[in-house]
Amino acid sequence: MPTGHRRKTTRPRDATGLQVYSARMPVDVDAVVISNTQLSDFYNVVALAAPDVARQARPGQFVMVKPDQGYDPLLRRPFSVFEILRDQDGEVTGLSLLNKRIGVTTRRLYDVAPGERVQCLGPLGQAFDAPAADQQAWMVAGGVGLAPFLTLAESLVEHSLTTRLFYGGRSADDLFYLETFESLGVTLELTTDDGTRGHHGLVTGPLQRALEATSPTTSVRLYSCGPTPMMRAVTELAAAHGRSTDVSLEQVMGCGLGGCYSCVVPVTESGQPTRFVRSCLQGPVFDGGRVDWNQL
Amino acid sequence: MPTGHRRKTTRPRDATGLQVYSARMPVDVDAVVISNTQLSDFYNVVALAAPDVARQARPGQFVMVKPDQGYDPLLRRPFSVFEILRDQDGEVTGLSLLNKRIGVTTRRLYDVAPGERVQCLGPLGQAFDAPAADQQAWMVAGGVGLAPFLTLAESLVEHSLTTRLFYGGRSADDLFYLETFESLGVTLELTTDDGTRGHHGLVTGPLQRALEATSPTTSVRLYSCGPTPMMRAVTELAAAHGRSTDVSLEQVMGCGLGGCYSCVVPVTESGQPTRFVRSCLQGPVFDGGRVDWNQL
Amino acid sequence: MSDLSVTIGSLRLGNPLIAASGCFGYGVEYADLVALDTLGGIAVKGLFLEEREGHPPQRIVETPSGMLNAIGLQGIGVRRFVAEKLPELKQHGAIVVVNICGSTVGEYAEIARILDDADSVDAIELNISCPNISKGGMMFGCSLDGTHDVVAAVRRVTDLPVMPKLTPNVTDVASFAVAAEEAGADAVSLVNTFLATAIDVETRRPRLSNVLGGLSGPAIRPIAVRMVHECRQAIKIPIVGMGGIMTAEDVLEFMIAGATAVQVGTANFVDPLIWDKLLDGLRAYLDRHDLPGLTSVIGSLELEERTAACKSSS
Amino acid sequence: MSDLSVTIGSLRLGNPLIAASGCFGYGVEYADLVALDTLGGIAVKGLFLEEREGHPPQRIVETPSGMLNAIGLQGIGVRRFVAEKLPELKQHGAIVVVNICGSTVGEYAEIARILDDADSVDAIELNISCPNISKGGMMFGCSLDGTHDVVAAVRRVTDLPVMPKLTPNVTDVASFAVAAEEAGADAVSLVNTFLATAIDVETRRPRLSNVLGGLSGPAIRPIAVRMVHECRQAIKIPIVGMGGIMTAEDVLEFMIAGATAVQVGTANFVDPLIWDKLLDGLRAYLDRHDLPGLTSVIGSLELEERTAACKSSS
Ligand SMILES: Cc1cc2nc3c(=O)[nH]c(=O)nc-3n(C[C@H](O)[C@H](O)[C@H](O)COP(=O)(O)OP(=O)(O)OC[C@H]3O[C@@H](n4cnc5c(N)ncnc54)[C@H](O)[C@@H]3O)c2cc1C
Ligand SMILES: Cc1cc2nc3c(=O)[nH]c(=O)nc-3n(C[C@H](O)[C@H](O)[C@H](O)COP(=O)(O)OP(=O)(O)OC[C@H]3O[C@@H](n4cnc5c(N)ncnc54)[C@H](O)[C@@H]3O)c2cc1C
Ligand SMILES: Cc1cc2nc3c(=O)[nH]c(=O)nc-3n(C[C@H](O)[C@H](O)[C@H](O)COP(=O)(O)O)c2cc1C
Ligand SMILES: Cc1cc2nc3c(=O)[nH]c(=O)nc-3n(C[C@H](O)[C@H](O)[C@H](O)COP(=O)(O)O)c2cc1C
Ligand code: FES
Ligand code: FES
Repeated sequence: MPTGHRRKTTRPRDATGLQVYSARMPVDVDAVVISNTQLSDFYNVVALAAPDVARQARPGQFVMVKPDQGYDPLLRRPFSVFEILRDQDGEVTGLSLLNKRIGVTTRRLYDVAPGERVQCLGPLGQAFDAPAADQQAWMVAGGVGLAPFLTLAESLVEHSLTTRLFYGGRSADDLFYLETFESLGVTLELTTDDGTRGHHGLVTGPLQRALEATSPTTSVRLYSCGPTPMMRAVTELAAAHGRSTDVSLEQVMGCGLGGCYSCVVPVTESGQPTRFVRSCLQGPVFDGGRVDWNQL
Repeated sequence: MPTGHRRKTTRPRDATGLQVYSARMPVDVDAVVISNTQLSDFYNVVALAAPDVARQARPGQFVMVKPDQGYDPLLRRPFSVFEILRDQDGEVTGLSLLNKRIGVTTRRLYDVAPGERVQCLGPLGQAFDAPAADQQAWMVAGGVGLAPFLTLAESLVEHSLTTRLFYGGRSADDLFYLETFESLGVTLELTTDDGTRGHHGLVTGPLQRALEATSPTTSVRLYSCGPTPMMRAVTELAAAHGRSTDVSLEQVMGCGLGGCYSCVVPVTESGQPTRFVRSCLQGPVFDGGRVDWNQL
Repeated sequence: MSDLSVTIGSLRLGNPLIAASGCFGYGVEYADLVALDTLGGIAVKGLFLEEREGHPPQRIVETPSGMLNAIGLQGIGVRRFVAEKLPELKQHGAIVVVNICGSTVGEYAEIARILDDADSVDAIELNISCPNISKGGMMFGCSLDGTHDVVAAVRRVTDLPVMPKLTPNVTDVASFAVAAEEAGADAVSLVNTFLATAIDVETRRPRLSNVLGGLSGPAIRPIAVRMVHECRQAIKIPIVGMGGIMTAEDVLEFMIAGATAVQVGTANFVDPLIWDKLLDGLRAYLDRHDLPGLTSVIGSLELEERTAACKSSS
Repeated sequence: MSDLSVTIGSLRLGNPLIAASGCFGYGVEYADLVALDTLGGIAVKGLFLEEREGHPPQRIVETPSGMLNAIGLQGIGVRRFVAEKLPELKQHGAIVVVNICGSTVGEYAEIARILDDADSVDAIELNISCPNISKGGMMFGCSLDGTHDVVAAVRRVTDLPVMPKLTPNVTDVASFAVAAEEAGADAVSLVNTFLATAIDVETRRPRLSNVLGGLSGPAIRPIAVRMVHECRQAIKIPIVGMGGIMTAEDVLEFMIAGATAVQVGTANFVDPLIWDKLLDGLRAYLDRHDLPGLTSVIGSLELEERTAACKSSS
């Protein structure tokens, strides 16, 4: 059984000797890997038995993960919460990560075997703001940027909002979980760099057409996650149509808790000089219009 | 398939493109773990698919092993070749290690799963000298010091010599492979620290009695491996009865190939001053009478 | 029972574990996760007199068993710290060590005066060793006179325990410890990070926006322990040791080498709940060795001359 | 095709990979395993004039991503080396860099004279930076005058390429590079190991018989790369860089920082068959970046001033 290290030794303990904690406090779990599903040569989904983390997580939040003991690699890595896992009775049993292999830790997670353990701290950071009741919600994902949108889609659909997913990948093999989104009632707009599925080209293509086709009186809220140039383009495109965009930024993070100041994002308020704010505390979700993209 | 990195790029290659190498040259194999048999809370046997190493290994030689990628832990660790593994047809398929969990790497090897890979370089070092045709062979093992003696016993029995194994452990649970040795025709003298099996006390007890009971005209060759104080005691006890002892020393080894000079053993020749000689090249097997035990 | 308390000058710490400066924010960030009063103390993020922007990202790079940082001392300035963070820290019962940095000797003194006036500060750590800023910081820490002058100037304006933090980027760290002691320091802390860099070979650009950064983490521990050992032999005032502490054994290694207390930095990023684990480990050690308290461990390294009888070699 | 050759003064190396001194024995130990003529060169184990016993075990300790060594320069002395090992090395076609160490300036010169007479030595590396011996070694390497004097004395007795090996245990390594250049060195190599120690907390004894040892391995790489970068800006003669090289990318990091060649030490313990892998990695890099040869990589670090528009902080 994964053991959740709870915060604060001074907190009261319940009869079982476990500490009682209030909701929405990050916990650190030595989580057992339930399964590892390799989706392609680069992508996989790792399911972790971390119910205490999963129960608290809201769409857009992240966890800090360390699959290996030892000091090389040393630091944890940030990952979006991809799915909340439940058993037949609907009880939360854990969460999954959508992992893209690009370096040491993501390679390790790509190869992780069921039964192994992954240290998992969370949930952390700010969630996406929910749209207003009368707003449409458009999600714009590039590659592994899909990760935060499955839980977001679920919560949007719960509130029965009109939701669309603009989703771009390298090729047809690089687009995942399409049926899952469709079964939630999400309208898909797919693009691939090589044209093997959906529109040929960048995800901003269909997005632009959709923005142009939508009446300015229809209220739309945009959410974007993917490569930085994509998020910038989405933000600028949306702004040109009078829409604002939540972006989920992928800054390098040393601690995830506000301790190291490594993860800063340059943010501008109207007229104010740029300030560096910590993405792990004030993000990873930012109003794209406030990000000083030239400094990022 | 494990790939054997062969020596010398200038060596000729055979038709398959693999390099041809002569016998008894160490090779480095990224060996697949065939099985991991946990014998107790501290001991296990790891079988490695490293036929190219195994085929060349002689009793007393060792391999340098690294189970983990990454730089922590950094260096390989030395292990005796415990068993040579063969298939039904008698073809060599690999080797096994008798592992005792005492630190980072041995803990990793204790937990290693079949299918994982372990880098394995060998065989290295000097083998035990074979006894003369008319000699009895007595092996004296303490704990994990049993490791080099299974292959030695096999080769002794091949030459149908009278062989005995004096073998001491903490308790009955700490004595392994007894039936294997017995089925080879080895006479066992067991001791345990707690008296739960065999003689109560140290392995030197029965050894002393056996030395006393053996006529000086019977030629006996002793082999010893275990904790340093034990090997010293065996050497001194044997010397008191006019016998010499091969000891297999466990110096810390950085490279196993003579490159680093970390593994030195203080050795004295009669009358000569002590010299530090490299255990990985001139050992790990030494004539116990030549070891300067005070300096070790 | 096992007594983990230690004393640095007039300051008594419940245990020797201090959160290292720059690795625990202003402390308040961790208040929900860690009971701040269970720590020996908290060295808050380095403060200048004024607010500072710091360096643009990328600010950290992971390296083998270590990390480079070039944060550039982004910070809210000492006055906002005193107004906004200090009260909350004290409310949590934290022992607060304020790490300060100046571009001039006068700036150090001015910050120290503000902290002295603030009343609830427990100690001042003088960051004369930050490798990430062009003016101040290591400029003083790499000069014996600079070290002496900063310590002496701060000493004149406050009775708070003053602890200069030494840089490891020098030939003879013990001479700097001596200079600090002579100038009136109550303790020295060491080490700050090692000046280092990393290059992205594909782009042939430095990985850090600031080009150079400071190396911390377990990679540097053996060097840091050596430096504590050297300083222990050179000075009488207490040493606060740090550099790569990850386990209770690492804490003990520094203490046996001569440190009275330690700071834990990078490890807190890897495991923010490390504190209880370290304390448990220290208690277990005292039990195992049948020691009444941690103070008996300080500087207990046994150096025994081993005579080498070997005369020739092979 | 991709040209891996590099030139250090009058010495042309087929590739930039030199086996680091003390990490490859006298080279002959590896002759069965590695084709010695495929290496750029071999820096043999440090030699004094006379045979030396070295320190008693324990001589090495593993540390996070690194290792400490205190071998104490056990060795056969220069004359036996010339008589017993050099012919075999040359027979294998090896480029031989002889690493030498002395207790006095005169001893360095005397060894150099013997090597000069030996005829088949390709270069001399002056170990003025060994942290493991009480006399000589780092004594010279930590003094600008000492560095200058040793180099100048050896320069007078030989025309062989002379390359002092600098210690990282100094405040300003570049000033030592300058001293070496001024004294007539053909190149400098850096870094030797970092003075460090490790303590067994259960026994409270040093883990090394010599108490102090030298830290090598990937742990130190970011510091070593920084030092190469600093020296590149201070001197014109070639730099041979080292410290923690484990992969072709690490080789390139040193070369981009300014090294003309590199040495590989600790990695050879981990993987004695590393050489072909490194060479393959270098060739792949040249192909990937469409470069004709490695020399274009040397010192190619792009330093671009990034302007920080941020004025305040949060
Ligand atoms: C809030 C947040 C959520 C994230 N969610 C996910 C997710 O759900 N799934 C997923 O696969 N990834 C996600 N990421 C990215 C993920 O954290 C990185 O891919 C991971 O840290 C890489 O670790 P590594 O050890 O594999 O790579 P390393 O070996 O550390 O690095 C490999 C290379 O990639 C570069 N690199 C590493 N991290 C980053 C980064 N964040 N930005 C730019 N370059 C980088 C390094 O500089 C290096 O060149 C998220 C990041 C953040 C900040
Ligand atoms: C030729 C030879 C053959 C060996 N054969 C076997 C074998 O068949 N099976 C087996 O289980 N072990 C064998 N050993 C011992 C084995 O190499 C060590 O147990 C192993 O290196 C420990 O690695 P670790 O990473 O687990 O321990 P570490 O984490 O490196 O060390 C743990 C603790 O043990 C100490 N230590 C480590 N190695 C030694 C050593 N060699 N001597 C004394 N103290 C040490 C360390 O100083 C430390 O305190 C052999 C050693 C040699 C030299
Ligand atoms: C991200 C980061 C920021 C740091 N900021 C400061 C600082 O503001 N002031 C200071 O004196 N030291 C600072 N340091 C140095 C640490 O306090 C500590 O001396 C160093 O990291 C070594 O300890 P460690 O290996 O436990 O991290 C910083 C270190 C890191 C990693
Ligand atoms: C076991 C060992 C022995 C060494 N002996 C010498 C030596 O004799 N002379 C020398 O100049 N450097 C010696 N060194 C230093 C190495 O040559 C090299 O400078 C250092 O290890 C850093 O490189 P690395 O990290 O690749 O090992 C030795 C290093 C090790 C690990
Ligand atoms: S990741 Fe450390 S402050 Fe944000
Ligand atoms: S282990 Fe390196 S010389 Fe023996």
